[in-house]
Amino acid sequence: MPQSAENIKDHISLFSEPEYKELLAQKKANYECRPSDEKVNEQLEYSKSWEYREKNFARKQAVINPHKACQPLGAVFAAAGFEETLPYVHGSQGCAAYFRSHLARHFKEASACVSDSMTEDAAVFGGLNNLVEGLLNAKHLYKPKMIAVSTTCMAEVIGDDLSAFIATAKEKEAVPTDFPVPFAHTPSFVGSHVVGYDNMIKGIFNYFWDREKGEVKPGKSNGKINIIPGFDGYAVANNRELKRYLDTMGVDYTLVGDVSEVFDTPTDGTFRMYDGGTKLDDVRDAINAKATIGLQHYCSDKTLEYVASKGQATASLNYPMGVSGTDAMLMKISELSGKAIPEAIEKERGRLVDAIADSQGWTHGKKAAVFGDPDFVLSMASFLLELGIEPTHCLCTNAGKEWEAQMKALLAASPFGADCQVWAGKDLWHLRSLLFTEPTDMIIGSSYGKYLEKDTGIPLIRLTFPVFDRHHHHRFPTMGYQGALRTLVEILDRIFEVADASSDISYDLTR
Amino acid sequence: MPQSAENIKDHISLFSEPEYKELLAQKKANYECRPSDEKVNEQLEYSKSWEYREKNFARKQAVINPHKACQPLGAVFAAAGFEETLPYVHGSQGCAAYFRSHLARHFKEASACVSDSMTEDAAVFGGLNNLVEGLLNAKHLYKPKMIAVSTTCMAEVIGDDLSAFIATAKEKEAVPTDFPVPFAHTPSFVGSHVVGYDNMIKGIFNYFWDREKGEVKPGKSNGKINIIPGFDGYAVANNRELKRYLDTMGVDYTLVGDVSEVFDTPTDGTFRMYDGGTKLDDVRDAINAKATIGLQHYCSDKTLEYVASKGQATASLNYPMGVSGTDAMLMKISELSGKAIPEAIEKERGRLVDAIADSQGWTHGKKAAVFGDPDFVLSMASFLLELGIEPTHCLCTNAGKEWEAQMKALLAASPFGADCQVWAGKDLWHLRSLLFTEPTDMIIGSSYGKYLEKDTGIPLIRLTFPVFDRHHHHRFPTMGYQGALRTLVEILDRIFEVADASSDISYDLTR
Amino acid sequence: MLKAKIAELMHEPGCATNQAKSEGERKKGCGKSLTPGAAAGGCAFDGAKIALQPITDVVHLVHGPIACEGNSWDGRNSWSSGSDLYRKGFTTDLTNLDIIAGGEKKLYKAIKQAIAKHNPPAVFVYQTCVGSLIGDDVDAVCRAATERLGTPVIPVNSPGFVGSKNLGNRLGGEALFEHVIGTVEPDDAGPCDINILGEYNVAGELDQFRPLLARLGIRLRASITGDARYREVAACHTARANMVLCSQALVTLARKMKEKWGIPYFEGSFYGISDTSDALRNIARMLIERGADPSLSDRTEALIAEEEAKAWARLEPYKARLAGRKVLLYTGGVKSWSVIQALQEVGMEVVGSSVRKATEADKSKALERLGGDEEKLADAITPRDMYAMFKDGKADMMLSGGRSQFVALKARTPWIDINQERHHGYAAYDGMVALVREIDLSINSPIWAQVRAPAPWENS
Amino acid sequence: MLKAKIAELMHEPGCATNQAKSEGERKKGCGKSLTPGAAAGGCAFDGAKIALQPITDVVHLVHGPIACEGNSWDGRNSWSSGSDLYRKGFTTDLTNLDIIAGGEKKLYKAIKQAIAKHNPPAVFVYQTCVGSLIGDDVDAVCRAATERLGTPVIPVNSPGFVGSKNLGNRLGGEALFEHVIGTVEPDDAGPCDINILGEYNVAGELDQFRPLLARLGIRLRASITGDARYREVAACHTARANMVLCSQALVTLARKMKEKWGIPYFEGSFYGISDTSDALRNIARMLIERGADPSLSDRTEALIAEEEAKAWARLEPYKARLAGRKVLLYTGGVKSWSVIQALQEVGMEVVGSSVRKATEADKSKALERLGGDEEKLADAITPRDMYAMFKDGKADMMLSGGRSQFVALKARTPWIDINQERHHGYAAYDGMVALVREIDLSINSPIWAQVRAPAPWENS
Repeated sequence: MPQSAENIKDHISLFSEPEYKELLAQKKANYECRPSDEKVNEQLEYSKSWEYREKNFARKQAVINPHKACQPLGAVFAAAGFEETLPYVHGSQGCAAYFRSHLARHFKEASACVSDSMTEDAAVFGGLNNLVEGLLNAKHLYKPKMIAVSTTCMAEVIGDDLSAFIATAKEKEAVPTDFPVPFAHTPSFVGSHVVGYDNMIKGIFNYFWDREKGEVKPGKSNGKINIIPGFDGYAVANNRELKRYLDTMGVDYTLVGDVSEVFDTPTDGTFRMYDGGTKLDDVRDAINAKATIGLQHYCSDKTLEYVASKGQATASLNYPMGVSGTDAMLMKISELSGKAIPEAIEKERGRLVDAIADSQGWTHGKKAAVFGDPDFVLSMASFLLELGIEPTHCLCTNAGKEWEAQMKALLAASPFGADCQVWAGKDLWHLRSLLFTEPTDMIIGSSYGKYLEKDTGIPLIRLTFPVFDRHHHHRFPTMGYQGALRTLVEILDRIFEVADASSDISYDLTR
Repeated sequence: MPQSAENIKDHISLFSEPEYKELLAQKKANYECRPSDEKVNEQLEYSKSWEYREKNFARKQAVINPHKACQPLGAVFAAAGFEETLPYVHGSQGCAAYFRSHLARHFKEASACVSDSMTEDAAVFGGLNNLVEGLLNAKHLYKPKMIAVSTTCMAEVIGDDLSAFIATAKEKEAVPTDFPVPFAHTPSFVGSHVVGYDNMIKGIFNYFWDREKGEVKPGKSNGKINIIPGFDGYAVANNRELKRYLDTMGVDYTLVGDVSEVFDTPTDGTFRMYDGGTKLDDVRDAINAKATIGLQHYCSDKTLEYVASKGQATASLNYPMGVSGTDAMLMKISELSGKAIPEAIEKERGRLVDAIADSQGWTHGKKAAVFGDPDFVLSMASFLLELGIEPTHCLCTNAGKEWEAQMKALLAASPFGADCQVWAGKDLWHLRSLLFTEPTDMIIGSSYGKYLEKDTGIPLIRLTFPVFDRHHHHRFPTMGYQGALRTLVEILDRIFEVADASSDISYDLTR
Repeated sequence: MLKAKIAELMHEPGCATNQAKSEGERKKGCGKSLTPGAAAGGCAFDGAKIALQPITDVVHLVHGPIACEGNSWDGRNSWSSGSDLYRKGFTTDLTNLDIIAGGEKKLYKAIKQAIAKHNPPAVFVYQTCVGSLIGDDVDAVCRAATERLGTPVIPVNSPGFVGSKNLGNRLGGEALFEHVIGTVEPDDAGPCDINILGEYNVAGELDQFRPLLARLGIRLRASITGDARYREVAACHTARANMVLCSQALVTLARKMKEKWGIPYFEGSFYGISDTSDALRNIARMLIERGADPSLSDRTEALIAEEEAKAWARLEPYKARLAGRKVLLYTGGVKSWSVIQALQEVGMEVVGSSVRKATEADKSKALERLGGDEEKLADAITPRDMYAMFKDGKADMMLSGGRSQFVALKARTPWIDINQERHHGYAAYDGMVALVREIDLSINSPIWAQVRAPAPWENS
Repeated sequence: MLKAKIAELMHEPGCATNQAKSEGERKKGCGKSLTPGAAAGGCAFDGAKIALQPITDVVHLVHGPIACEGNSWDGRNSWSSGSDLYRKGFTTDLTNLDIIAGGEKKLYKAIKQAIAKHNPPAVFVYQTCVGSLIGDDVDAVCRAATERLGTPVIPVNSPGFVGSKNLGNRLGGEALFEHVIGTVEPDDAGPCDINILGEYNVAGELDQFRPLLARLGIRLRASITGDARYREVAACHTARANMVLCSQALVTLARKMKEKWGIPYFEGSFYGISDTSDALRNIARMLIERGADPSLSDRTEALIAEEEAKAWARLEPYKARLAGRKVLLYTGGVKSWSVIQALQEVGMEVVGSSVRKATEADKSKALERLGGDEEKLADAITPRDMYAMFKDGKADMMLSGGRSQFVALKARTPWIDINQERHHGYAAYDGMVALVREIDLSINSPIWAQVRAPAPWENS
C-alpha cells in the first residue's frame, strides 16, 4: 500500500512510489482516450519555436495567464492603509472573497473586506438597497471608523451612482451623517489594480478635502511631506524603511495609506481587528502639507493631479529601488523638505555600491526577464542595468504606451539596454514564447512565474506581488539602498545555486 | 572544438560538451590505472552504511574535514575590531596569509594582517629579532594606532616569550614605549579560533588595565555596559542590530571588538586602511563599566574571569538567536543596566512569534543537522526546537564536555529533543556517516557543508562562518528577533524549494 | 431560463432533507440569502469553476473582465497526474469597448484561437457578471463554435451574481449533464464501473481511495471532476453506480443521471474510518445489485477488515495524545459533518462546526453527529468572536481554510488547513492517519508553549 | 638534510638566469628573504600542498595542528575530472599532548586508518612547522608505513617556516622525484608522450590545451599535477619530453628528470596566442628529435595556423574596445610575464607587473616584455599605494588574486581574478578569448560609471 503509519509520506514524495506510477500510467493508457505521447511531445516542442511565438503574438482575443488584478483589489489594498478602516465592495460577494484570499495568501495575515452581496435582483433594480443594508450591517458588525467603498464590474455595468447611494444611506441612517464613507468607482474592465489604488486614494482625499465639510481651502502649511507609496506587496517592510529614512533626515511626513502595521500584526495575545494605518486626522491635515510625492507613478497619477488642483506641489517617482532610484527619491524629498541627506545614509549608499562592485564578476553579462506592475518593472530594469545585467524582456500586462516609451528611453540610455525588449499589455503566455526563443539566465517577477520556471528551467526570483508560495519575504524591504542590497543577494543566490547545481567539476568552495 | 568565440561557454557548462565527456572517459579508461567503476561504487555504497559509520566513529588518529580554525585566526579577528589596530602574527608568514584569505573570502573585504615571517633560523635562535624588526616595519608601513600580537605554532613550540620580547622591542625603539602592543599566546595546537578570540580580547583588556600604566583600579562607574560579541561571521550586521537594540533601550554601552565597520567599508572614493572599531579610550574606560556581557560563552570565558577579577559584574550568554535566546539577552541587559525593554522591541518579538506560527505547518516535524562553533550550534538548536524542527545531529569539532552537557540539557528540556544526538569533537566526515545512516531534511552550517550537500542530496543552509560561496549574507543579521526572522526565512525557502523541485503533481501556487 | 434552472437547483427533490419538508418550506428552497456588509465566501462563478476546472485536459476560458480569471487563476491545489492545461488561465479580458459593443465576437475568436493553439478535446466557457449583464449569449456562441470548429465548446452559465459558490457547483454539474455526459460511447463498459461525484482531487485525495477500489476490481470510470480527462467524463454514463461525495454540490447531477441512464447513487464520504468502510460497502452493494459478481461483497469485507485493523493500529499511539482535545471545525459543505466523525474516532471533541455553505441535509447530518446539540452548529463567526473562543479556551485548535487561519494563529491556537489549499490528502484510511498525524503535529507542537508565553519580562 | 636540499633548490643550475650569474651572486641564491612585519604570501607548506594536492585520487594527510589543514582545506579551484578524494582534508590534528610526547605513532595510525578506509593508490604526508619542531621523523614513518601497509606513503618534507610558497612548490616536486616518478612501468610508452610540469588545472585550464595535443596525436602522459592520477605520475618517466609551465616551481624536477631519464625539457607558457603556438612548436620539435614522425611538424603548423586565425578573428571585435587600456598585473611567478604578452596582443598597455613570487628568470622575461622598463616591475605594493595608483588613473584595471581585489574595487576599478580562485580558464587559444572577454566585460561594464559617480547630491 502506498502509505504506512510508520512512515507517512507527504504528497511531495508519495506519487513517486512505484504503485502510483503504475496506476497513473495505466489510467493514462486505458482511460483517458488521449492522443499519443509522440503527438503531445510534438505539439509541446512546436510550442517552443519561433514559428509558434509569431502565432502567439498575433493572438488578439484571448488572454492567457494575465499578470494583473482588477481595480477593486487595488482599492481594497489602498483602503486598508487607513486608521480602523473597513474596505467595502459594492457588488458581488465573490469578488470580495477573492480580494481577501489574495491579500491573506501574500501577507499571511487576515484581510478585512466585506461586500454587499448584490444578486440578480440587484442587477435588475439597482444595488441601492444592498448598499444601505450593507453599510448598516458592516458598521454594526465590524465597528470601523471609516468605510471605504469601491465597486465591482456588476455595479458598474448597471451604473450604480455611489455618491447618490451613500447620501441616501446616510439619510436612511444606515450610518451617521458625519461617518466617513469615501468611495471610488473601480470597474474591473478598465485599467488594473494600480488604477484602483489611485482611485481610492483620490477618493479618500476627496472625502476629507471636499465632501466631509464641503470644499476645504489649504491653510497654513504644516511643514509636512505627504508620501503615497502605491500598491506594493513589500509595503510592510518598505514603508518602515521609508520612515527610517525620513526620521534620519528629520523630515516631518504623512505616509498616506500605510499598511505596514495592518499586514504585519504581532502575535502577542491581543486581538486587533484593525492596527496601524494613516490617522484620519492626518489625512484631513494633509491638504496643508508642503508637497505630496507619489512613489509609484502609475499608482498615483490621478491623485497627484487632484492634489495639484489644490495648489500643492507634487512629484512622481517610479518605485525607488536600486542606486539611482533611491538617489532620486532622497533628493526629491530633500528638495521639497529642505532637509539635507545625512552622512549615515550616504554611507549606506557607499556600502551598496561596494557590494555591487564586489559581485560584478558574477552579475555582468547575465540576462534577465522581468514582469510585474509598471513601476516595478521600470525600476527593476533600471537596477539590473546598474548591476550589468541585461533586462532582456520587460513585460507588463497592465501597462500602455506611456510606460513603453518610458522603458525604451531607460534602455536606450544604457549600453546594456541595446538588446532589451519591452512588452506592454502582453501576458505570461507571451513571455513563455519569449523565454523559449530567447532564453535568459533568470526570471524576475511574482509566484505566478513558477510555471514559467518549470516549463523553461530558468530560475525564478520572486520580488513582486503576489508571493503566495514563499513566506515572510515581504517582511524585508526592496526599496532604498538596503532593499537593493537584499534584491542583489536574492539575484546572486540564484546565480550561485545554478552554478552549484550545474557543475560537477567546478563545484568550488569560494565564489 | 569545445569553445567558440560566438558562444564562449563558462566552466559550468563546458564540461558537459560531448567532446569533453569522451576525452575524460578515455582518459579514465586508458591512463588512470584505476579500479573498476563497479569496485569504486561498491566502496562508495559501503561508505554510506551503518557498518562504515561504526568504523568511522572508531577512528581516533586521523581527522577528516575538521570544522574549526586555529587560535590565531580568532585573535586576528578580535584584534581587527579595535580602532586603527593592525593584527600581527608572530610566526610563519604562511599562517598570516591564510588568515587574510579566510577573512577576505568571507567578508568580501580586504583584511589587514601581517606576520614577522619567522624562518628556520628563528626556529633555532628564537624569534626575537623577527619581532623587533617586524614591529618596526609594521608601524612604519601601515601606521596603526595599536599592534595586537598573536602567535603561530612555531613561536609556541620554540617557546618565545611575547611579554619579554615586546619589552625588548620597545627598549630597542622598534615602537615608542607608550605605543599599545597587547599580545596573546595563541598556539594552534590547543583549542580553536574561539579560544584565540577570548585570549586576544583578554590580552587587550590586560594591556590597558594592567600594563599600559601599571595596574589600574576601577574608578567611579561610567554607567556603561561592555558587550563582547564573540567570533561571529555575521558580526557586520549583528553588531549593528545589537546597537539598534541598545540605542532603543537607552543603554549606554561599549561594544568590545566591533568589526561592523571594519569588514563593511563603503565604496565612496575614500581610502580607508582602517575604519571603525572600538575606540582605544573606550577600552581604557571599560574597566569602569557597570558590567560586562559576553554574547558567546565559549568566546569570552577567560576574559570574563579576568573582568570579574577586577570586581566587575559579568554575564555569559550563548549567541542570542531565536525567541528565547534574544529574550535572555534583552533581559540580561535590562537587568544590568536598569533600563526597561520598550514596547517597540516587544512588538518585534510579537511579529517574530507571528511568523513562526504562520509557518508552523511547514516546519513542524522536520529534521535538521547543525554544525559550527559551540555557541552557534547551541543557539541554532534552541531556535530549531522553537520552530518544531528536530535538530537531529548537533556537531561541533571545537567543543568538549561542558558543551556536550549543555547541549544535552537543552535537548532534554524539549519534547522534540528526544531523538537528537550531540557530537562534540567530531568532524564533517563523521557527519557524512550520520547523514547517510540517519538522514535529515536539511543541513545547517557553513560553506564547507556543500560537499555534504552534494554527497547526500540534503540541502545546505549557510548560516555560520565561513560563507565563501555566497555574497553579502553577513550583511544581514542572524541575532535578535529580526535575525531570527531572517533565519526562519532561509530555512523555509529551502523547504519550499525542495517541495517545488521534488513534486511534479503538487507544484502548488500557494504554500 | 437561468432563473428557472436556479430555482430547480435550489429545490432539489433528490435531497433527503427536502423530501421531508412541507410544501411551503420546500418552496423557499435550501438556498440562503447572504447578508450585505458581512464577509462572505465565493460567488457562483467561483463555484462553477471549482467544480469543473479539475478536468485537466481542456481549455477553461473565462468570458469576463481580466480579474475574474486573474483573481481565481490556479488558486486551488487540485492536482493532475497528467495534462496541466487546466492550470493555464484563459480569458477574453472584457474591457470598456466590449461592454459597449458586446463581447460575443471576441469570445468566438478567443475560442477559435484556443483550439488552434492547444488542440484540446473540449473548451469550457464560463459566463461572468459582466458578460451576462451586457447580454452576451454564451450558449449561442458555444453552439456556433461547436458546429463550426468541430470541438465541443461547453457553456457554463453561472455568473457570479446569481448566488453562492454552492449554487455555482450545481450549475457546473448542470453543464456537464447537458453538454458532456453521454457524448462519448466507450467500448469497454464493465459491471464494476463507478463514478465519484464531487471529488476534486485536492492534495491528491483521489489517490487515497482509487487504489482501494482497484484492489476490489472496481474501475473508476470517471471522477467528477478531480484529475479527470474530458473523454472520461463524456463516457461516464455507462457506469453502474454513482457515489456523491460533496452532496450539496452535485446531488442534482446524480439524480438526473439516475433519471436518464438509470444509474443509482448514494451519498457518502471518505473522511474517517467508518465512513470510508461504509462507502466501500455501499459501492459493492450497488454494483452487485446491478449485476456484479456477488463475491465482491466478501472481498470488500475482507479488505475493510484488513485496512481498518491496520489503520486503527496506526492511530493507536495518537489516541492518548488527542483524547478530549477540543476542535472547532470552520469549513463548510460536506466537511461540516463528515470530518466530525473522523475526529471523534480518535477521541477528540468537536466543540463547533460551521455550516455556512452546507445544505439542510448537511446540517442535519452534522447535528446528528454532534449529539443533537444545536448550539454547536455555527454560522459565520466574526474574527472578534472567533478570537474570543480561542482566548477563552473553548477550543484547543481549529480546522479551517486559509483565510481564517490567521485569526487562530493570532490567538496562538494550533490550526490546520482542510480546505482547498491543503497540502496533505485526508481521504480514506491512509488519509485519516495523515489527518490525525497532522493534528497531532500541530496541536502537540512545542511551538505553542513558546508562542503562548508572553515576553518573559512581562512576568517579572 | 632538509637544509641542504633547500640550498640546492634555491641555486637551481637549470635556471637560465642562474647560469648567467657570477659565482658570488649564485651563492646568494634566487630565494629572497621576507620582510618581517609586512604582509606576505603563503609558506612552504602551502606551496607543497598547492603543487601536489591536484593529484586527485590519493589521500593528502597533513601532519600538524588542526589549522594547517583547516585553513588550507580546499581553498583552490583546482578541478578533477574524476575522483574527489583530494578535496577531503585529512590531518593528524596535533594537540598539546602530542607536542610533549611526539606525534609519530599518531601519524602512523592515521596513515593506516586512511588506507583502510579509502584504499587510495598512495598517501601523501605533509610535514608542518610543529611536526618538524617537535622532531617527528616523517620520512621514517612513511618508510615504515610503506613497508608494512603495502601502499606507497610519500613524505613531503616542507614545513612552513623553511621559506616561501615558491620553495614549497619545489619541495613538492622533490618528493615526486624521490618517491613517485619511475615507480610504475607502463606497457604502452609511445614516441609522442609528453609531461606538463607546473600546471594545476585551476578552473580546468588543462582542458584548454589537452584537446589540441590530442589532435596532433600527442599523449599527455602526466600533467604534474593538475587533474593527475597517482599512477600516471608514477609512470611519467617514460615520456619523451617535458614542458615546464610554472618554471619557478618545478624546473628543478625537470632538470633531474633529464639527468636521470634523459627527458629533454623546455620552459613555456600557454597564456596568449603566440606563446601557445610557440609551446606547441617546441613540443613537436622535441618529440621529432626523439624519434616521432617528422610529419608532426607540418601538422603542428597547420593546427597553429588554423587555431590562430580562428582566435584572432574572435579577438578582433574586442581590440578596438581594449586598445590603450592600462592594466596592473598583480600576481606572481609565471603569470608575471606570461600574461603580459597576452594582454599586449589585444593592444592593452601593462603599466606594472608584480614580481613578488617570481624567480630572476621570470623577472627578466617580464622585463623584456615590458620593453626594459624597470619601473614597471613592482614588488609588493601596500594597499594605500595601490589605491593611489587607481585613483590617479595610472591603471584602468587590475588582474590579481582574491586577497587584493577589494583594494581595486574600493577604488572603483575593474578587476578580474587570475589566481587560484578564478572560475574561468585562460589557457591556450580558447582561454585567451575567454580572458579577453572577461576583461572586456569587466572594464567596459556599465557598473563602473555608476560606481564611480559620487552620490548625486554631492554634486549639487
